[in-house]
Amino acid sequence: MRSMRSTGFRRRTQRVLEQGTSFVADASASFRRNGLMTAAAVTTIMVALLVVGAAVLIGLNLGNIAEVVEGQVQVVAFLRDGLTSVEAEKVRTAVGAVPGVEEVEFVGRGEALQRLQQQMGEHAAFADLASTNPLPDSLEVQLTDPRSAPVVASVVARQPGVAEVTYGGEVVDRLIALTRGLRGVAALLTVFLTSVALIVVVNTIRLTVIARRQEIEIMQLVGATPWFVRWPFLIEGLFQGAAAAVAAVVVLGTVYLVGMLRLQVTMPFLPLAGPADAALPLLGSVLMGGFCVGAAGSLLAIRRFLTS
Amino acid sequence: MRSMRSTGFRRRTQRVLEQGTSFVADASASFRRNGLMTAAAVTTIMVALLVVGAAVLIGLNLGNIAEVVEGQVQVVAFLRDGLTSVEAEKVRTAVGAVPGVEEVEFVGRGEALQRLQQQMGEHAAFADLASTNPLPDSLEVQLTDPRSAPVVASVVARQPGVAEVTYGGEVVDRLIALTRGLRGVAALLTVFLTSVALIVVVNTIRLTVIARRQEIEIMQLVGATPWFVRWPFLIEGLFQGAAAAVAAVVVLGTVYLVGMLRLQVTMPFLPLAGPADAALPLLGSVLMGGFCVGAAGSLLAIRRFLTS
Amino acid sequence: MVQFQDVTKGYPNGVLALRRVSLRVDPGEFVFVVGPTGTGKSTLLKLLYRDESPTEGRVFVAGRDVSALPHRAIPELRRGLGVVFQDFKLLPSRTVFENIAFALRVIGAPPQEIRSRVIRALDLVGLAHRPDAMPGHLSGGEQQRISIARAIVNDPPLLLADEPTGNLDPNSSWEIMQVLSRINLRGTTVIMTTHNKMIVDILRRRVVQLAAGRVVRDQSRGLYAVDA
Amino acid sequence: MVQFQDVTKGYPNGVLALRRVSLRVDPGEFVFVVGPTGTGKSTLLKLLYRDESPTEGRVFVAGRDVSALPHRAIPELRRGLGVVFQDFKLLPSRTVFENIAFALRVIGAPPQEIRSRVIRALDLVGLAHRPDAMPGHLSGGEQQRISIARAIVNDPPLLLADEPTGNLDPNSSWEIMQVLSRINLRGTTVIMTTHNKMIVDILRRRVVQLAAGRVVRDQSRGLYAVDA
Ligand SMILES: Nc1ncnc2c1ncn2[C@@H]1O[C@H](COP(=O)(O)OP(=O)(O)OP(=O)(O)O)[C@@H](O)[C@H]1O
Ligand SMILES: Nc1ncnc2c1ncn2[C@@H]1O[C@H](COP(=O)(O)OP(=O)(O)OP(=O)(O)O)[C@@H](O)[C@H]1O
Ligand SMILES: [Mg+2]
Ligand SMILES: [Mg+2]
Repeated sequence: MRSMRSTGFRRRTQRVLEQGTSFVADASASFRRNGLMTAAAVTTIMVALLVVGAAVLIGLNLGNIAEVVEGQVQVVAFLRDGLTSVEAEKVRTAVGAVPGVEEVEFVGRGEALQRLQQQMGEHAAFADLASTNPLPDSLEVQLTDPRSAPVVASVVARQPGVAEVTYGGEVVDRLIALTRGLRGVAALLTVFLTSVALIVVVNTIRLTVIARRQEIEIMQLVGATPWFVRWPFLIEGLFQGAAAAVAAVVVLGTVYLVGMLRLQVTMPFLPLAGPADAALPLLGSVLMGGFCVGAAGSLLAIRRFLTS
Repeated sequence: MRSMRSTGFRRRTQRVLEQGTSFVADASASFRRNGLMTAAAVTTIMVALLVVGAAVLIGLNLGNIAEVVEGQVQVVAFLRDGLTSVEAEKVRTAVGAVPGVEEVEFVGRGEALQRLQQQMGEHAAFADLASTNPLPDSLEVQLTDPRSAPVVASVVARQPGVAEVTYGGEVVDRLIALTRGLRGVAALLTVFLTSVALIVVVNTIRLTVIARRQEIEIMQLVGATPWFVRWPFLIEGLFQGAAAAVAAVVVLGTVYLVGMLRLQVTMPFLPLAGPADAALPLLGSVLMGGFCVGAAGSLLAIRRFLTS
Repeated sequence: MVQFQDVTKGYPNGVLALRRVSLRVDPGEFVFVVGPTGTGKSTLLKLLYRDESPTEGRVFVAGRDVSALPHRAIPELRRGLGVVFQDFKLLPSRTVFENIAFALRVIGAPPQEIRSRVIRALDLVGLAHRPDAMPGHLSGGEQQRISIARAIVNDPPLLLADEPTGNLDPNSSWEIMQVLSRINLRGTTVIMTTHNKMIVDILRRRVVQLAAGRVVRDQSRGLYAVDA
Repeated sequence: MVQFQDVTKGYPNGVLALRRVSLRVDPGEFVFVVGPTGTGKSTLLKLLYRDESPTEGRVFVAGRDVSALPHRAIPELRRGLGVVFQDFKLLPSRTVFENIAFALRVIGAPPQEIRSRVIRALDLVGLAHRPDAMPGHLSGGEQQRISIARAIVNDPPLLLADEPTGNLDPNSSWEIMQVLSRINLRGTTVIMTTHNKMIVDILRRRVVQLAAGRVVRDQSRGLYAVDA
C-alpha cells in the first residue's frame, strides 16, 4: 500500500494554506453557481437581521425614554407654615441625610405659585392669586433610585418641620410601572425577535444543505474529511451572513436616520438615541449576529449529513 | 396511435375526484417522508406568522391607546366675569353651533376649583382657596375631530362673552403628534413585518422546491401536466401554512392573554384590547395569512421549474 | 410513426449532437440505434419526447410536428410514449410501486385498474416481489428494470428505450429483450439504443448506426457493426 | 490486499445481500466479480470502501480491519482507494475538471501538479477535449469515463470498479479495459464487477461468481460463465 497511511501526515502543514485558498475559491464559485438559492438565503438572513437590528434600536430608545421618565420622579415635602429660614434650612439638611436622597432643593411659596401658573397656562384668571398666595414653602427631593420614592417619602414625612409629603402618589407609581413595563416589553421583543432570526437562519442553511446532501455524500465517498466538507459550507455561511448583515445595516441605518429626523421634528420631547449612540450597538449586534449566525447555522445545519 | 389524443378527453370529469383524493394522499405522504424539511418549513412559516400576528396585536393596541388619548383632547373657553346664567347659556348655544364642535358643557367656577384641588392632591394647603376662589366660569367643548382643536379654539375665542380660550396649547399638539406618530409606527411595523413574513415563506417553499426539482423534472418527463405537478406542492403549502398558523395562533393567544393580564395589573390605565376584541383580527390575519401565503408561496416558488 | 426531416441539433455549448439526420420509422417496427458514446443516440430520443428541440429540421411523432408543439401540448405527447431513460429517472422518495403507479395516474387510468397493472408490469421485469422498496435501496440492475416497467405499464403505442440493458447481466438482458419483443409483436413501435453487440447480432432487427451525429448506416436485419 | 472473512451482510429491510462470503485478493491481482443483478456485487465493493458495514464477519483492506474502523479513520481509508461507482456519483454543480481535481485536493496533492494530472487522466479515458463541461451536459458514456478518470487520477493502490463499461460501446469498453490493465500492470490491485461476457471471456482473468449472495465460483483465468 504505497501512500495509504503516510499521505495524511507528510504534507499536513504545507497543505493548510493551499486548501484555505481553494476553499474560498470554492465558496465563491458556489455563490455564483447556486445563484437563486444564495439570493434566497441572503434575503432571508437579511430580513432576520433587520428584525434583530430593529429590536436593538427599539430597545435602546425605550431604555432612553424610561430613564428620562424615571429621572423626572421626585418627592415634594411641604413645610409647616411660618418656619423661619434658619429652621427651614435645618429641615433641608435633615431631609438631605435620609438614605436614598440624592439632592434637596428649597422652593419658596412665591416660586411655587409661579410654576403652578406656568403649568396651568398663563391666562388672566390666575393674576389675582399673587396677592393671596395659598401655597406653602416646599422641598424638592431628588432620589438616587426613583423606585424608592414611596419609602423615602414616608421617612421624610416623619422629619420635624415637614407638614406633608407627596411624590405624585399614583402618578409616580404609574410612571414606575410604565418604565418597568417598557423595559420588560423591550427585553421580550429582543429575545423573541432574536430567536426568530436564529430559527430562520438555521432553517435556511439547513434547506440549502438538504438541497446539496448529494454533494456532501459524494465528497465523503471520495475521501474528504468532515472538516474538508464543512469548510466550504462554513465559509459560504459566513459570506451569506456578512452580505446580509451589510445590507441590513444599510437599510436600518437609513430608515433610522430618516425616521429619527421626522420624529424629532414632530415630537422634540422624545429622548431618542442619536446616530452616534445607535451606531455601535447596531453595527455590533447586526454584523456579529450575521457572522456568528451564518457560521453557527451552517455548522448546525450540516451536522446530521456528516459521517453517515 | 391508439389512445394518444382521446385519453385526455374521455375520462376528464370522472378523473377529477379520483385525482383529488390521490393528491391529498400524496401530500400527506410527502409530509411524512420529508419530515426534516417539512419541520423546517413549518417552523419558519410559524415564526413569520408570529411576527404578523404580533404586529396586528400591537397595531390594535396602539390604535386603542391613540383613540383614548385623542378622546381626552378638549377646548376650554373661559367666560367673562359677571355673566348672568341666561347670558352664559346664550354663549353656550353659540359655541355649540361652531362647526367641529360635538358637545358643550358648562362648568361653574366652584366645580372648577374642586377639580383643580383634586388634580393637585387633596392636601391641606389648598383648603383656604375655597373662600377666595380665583377661577372663572368655563365651557368645556368636545370636538368631533381632536385634530381640529386649534381651528375650533380660534373660532370660539371670537364669540361674545368668551374671555379666553385654551386647548392645552402645546400639550394637545403634542398628544396629537404622539398619536399620529404611534399610528404611523404601527402601520410601518405591520407593513415591514408582513413583508418579512412573505419573503421568508416564499424563500422557504422555494428552497423546498429546489431540493425537489429532480422530482418535478421527472414528473414532467413522464407526461404530467403543470397542474398535476403543482397540486401536491400547493396542497403541501396549504398544509404547512395551516399547521404553522394554528401553532402561531396558540402561541400568540397564550402569550397575549398572560401578558395582558400582567399589564392590566401593573398599568390598569392602559386601554388594552380584550381577548374578545383581539380574537377575530388575530385569527383572521394569521389563519388567512398562513393559508394564502402557503398557497401563493408554493405557486410562486414552483413557477420557474415548470415547462423547462 | 416517427419521422426526422433533415434534423440538426446543436447544444448551447456549441456541441453538434446531430447533423442533418433524416429517418423514418413505420408503425410496428423495432429499431436498434447504435454507435460510439457521445454520437447523439440519447439526443435522438430526447427530440422525440420533446426534452430538446431541434436547431434545424422537423420531427414528427404520429403525424404531429413535435418540434413545433406548444408547451401545453407536451404532456399529451409524452403520455402516448413509454420512455426508459439512460439514468433511470426514478422518483427517489417514492416506492417502486408508487413510481410505476404514477405513470398510470398521469394518463388518468381508473384507480381500480392501477394495482393489477402495476403488479403485472413488475412481474414482466421479474421484480414483483419488491413493490415496497425505495429506488435508492435497489441494485443498479433492479433500478433499470423498474424504469422499464414504468415505460411499458401504460401500453404505449411508441416505446423509446435508452440503453435498457446497460446494467443487466446477459440472462436478465435476454429476459428484457423478450419482454420488448412481445410488446413489439402486439403492435408497439420500439426504438432502442444499445451497446450490446450480442443482442443486436442475434436478434437481427433494423439497425441505425450513428457516428459523430450522422446516420452512417440504416440496415434492416443488420448486425451491430459491419466489420465485426 | 483484501480479505473477506465469513462475511454476511443484511440490509435493514431484511434483504440478505451477502451470505458467509470468504475471499482473498492479493496485491497486484485483477479480479472480475460476476453474477446476475441483485446478487450482492455492489454490496461487496461497498464493504471495502466502508459505505456499508458487515452484519457478521470481518473485512480487511491492506491489513486493516475495515469493519471495525472508527468514523474518523474512514476518510484515510477512502483516500487509498479509487472507486468507479455504478451510478457515477459526479458532483452535478462542478465542471468535469473540478470533479477530478477534487479527488486530488482531498488527498492533499500539490496544487501545481493538479492541473497536469487531471489532464492526463482525462486523456487516458479519451475526454481531454471537454474539461469545462458540466456532468449533466454529457452523454451517459462520457459521464462514466469521467467517473473512471476520477478513480484513477490519484494512482490508488486499490481500484474498485463497479460496472465501469455498462454505458460504453464495445470500442470504448476495450479502451477502458486497456487503461485498467495498464494500471494493474503498474501494481494497482483491481476489483471490477461486470456483466460484459465478451470482456471477461477474452481477458481471461480471475473470476469470482456470486449467486444469491454466495460465492459459487472462484477461478483464475476463468470465463464469464461455466456453461456459456
Ligand atoms: N444538455 C447538453 N448540453 C450540452 N451538450 C450535451 C448535452 N447533452 C448531450 N450533450 C453532448 O452531445 C453529444 C451527444 O450526446 P448524447 O447523450 O446524445 O450521446 P449518446 O450517443 O447517447 O452517448 P452514450 O452512448 O454515451 O449515451 C455528446 O458529445 C454530449 O456531450
Ligand atoms: N441500501 C439498501 N437497502 C436495502 N437493500 C439493498 C440496499 N442496497 C442493495 N440492496 C439489496 O441488496 C441486494 C444486492 O444489491 P447489490 O447492489 O449488491 O446488487 P448487485 O449485484 O450490485 O446488482 P447489479 O448487478 O444490479 O448492480 C439487492 O437485492 C438489493 O435490492
Ligand atoms: Mg446516451
Ligand atoms: Mg451493482
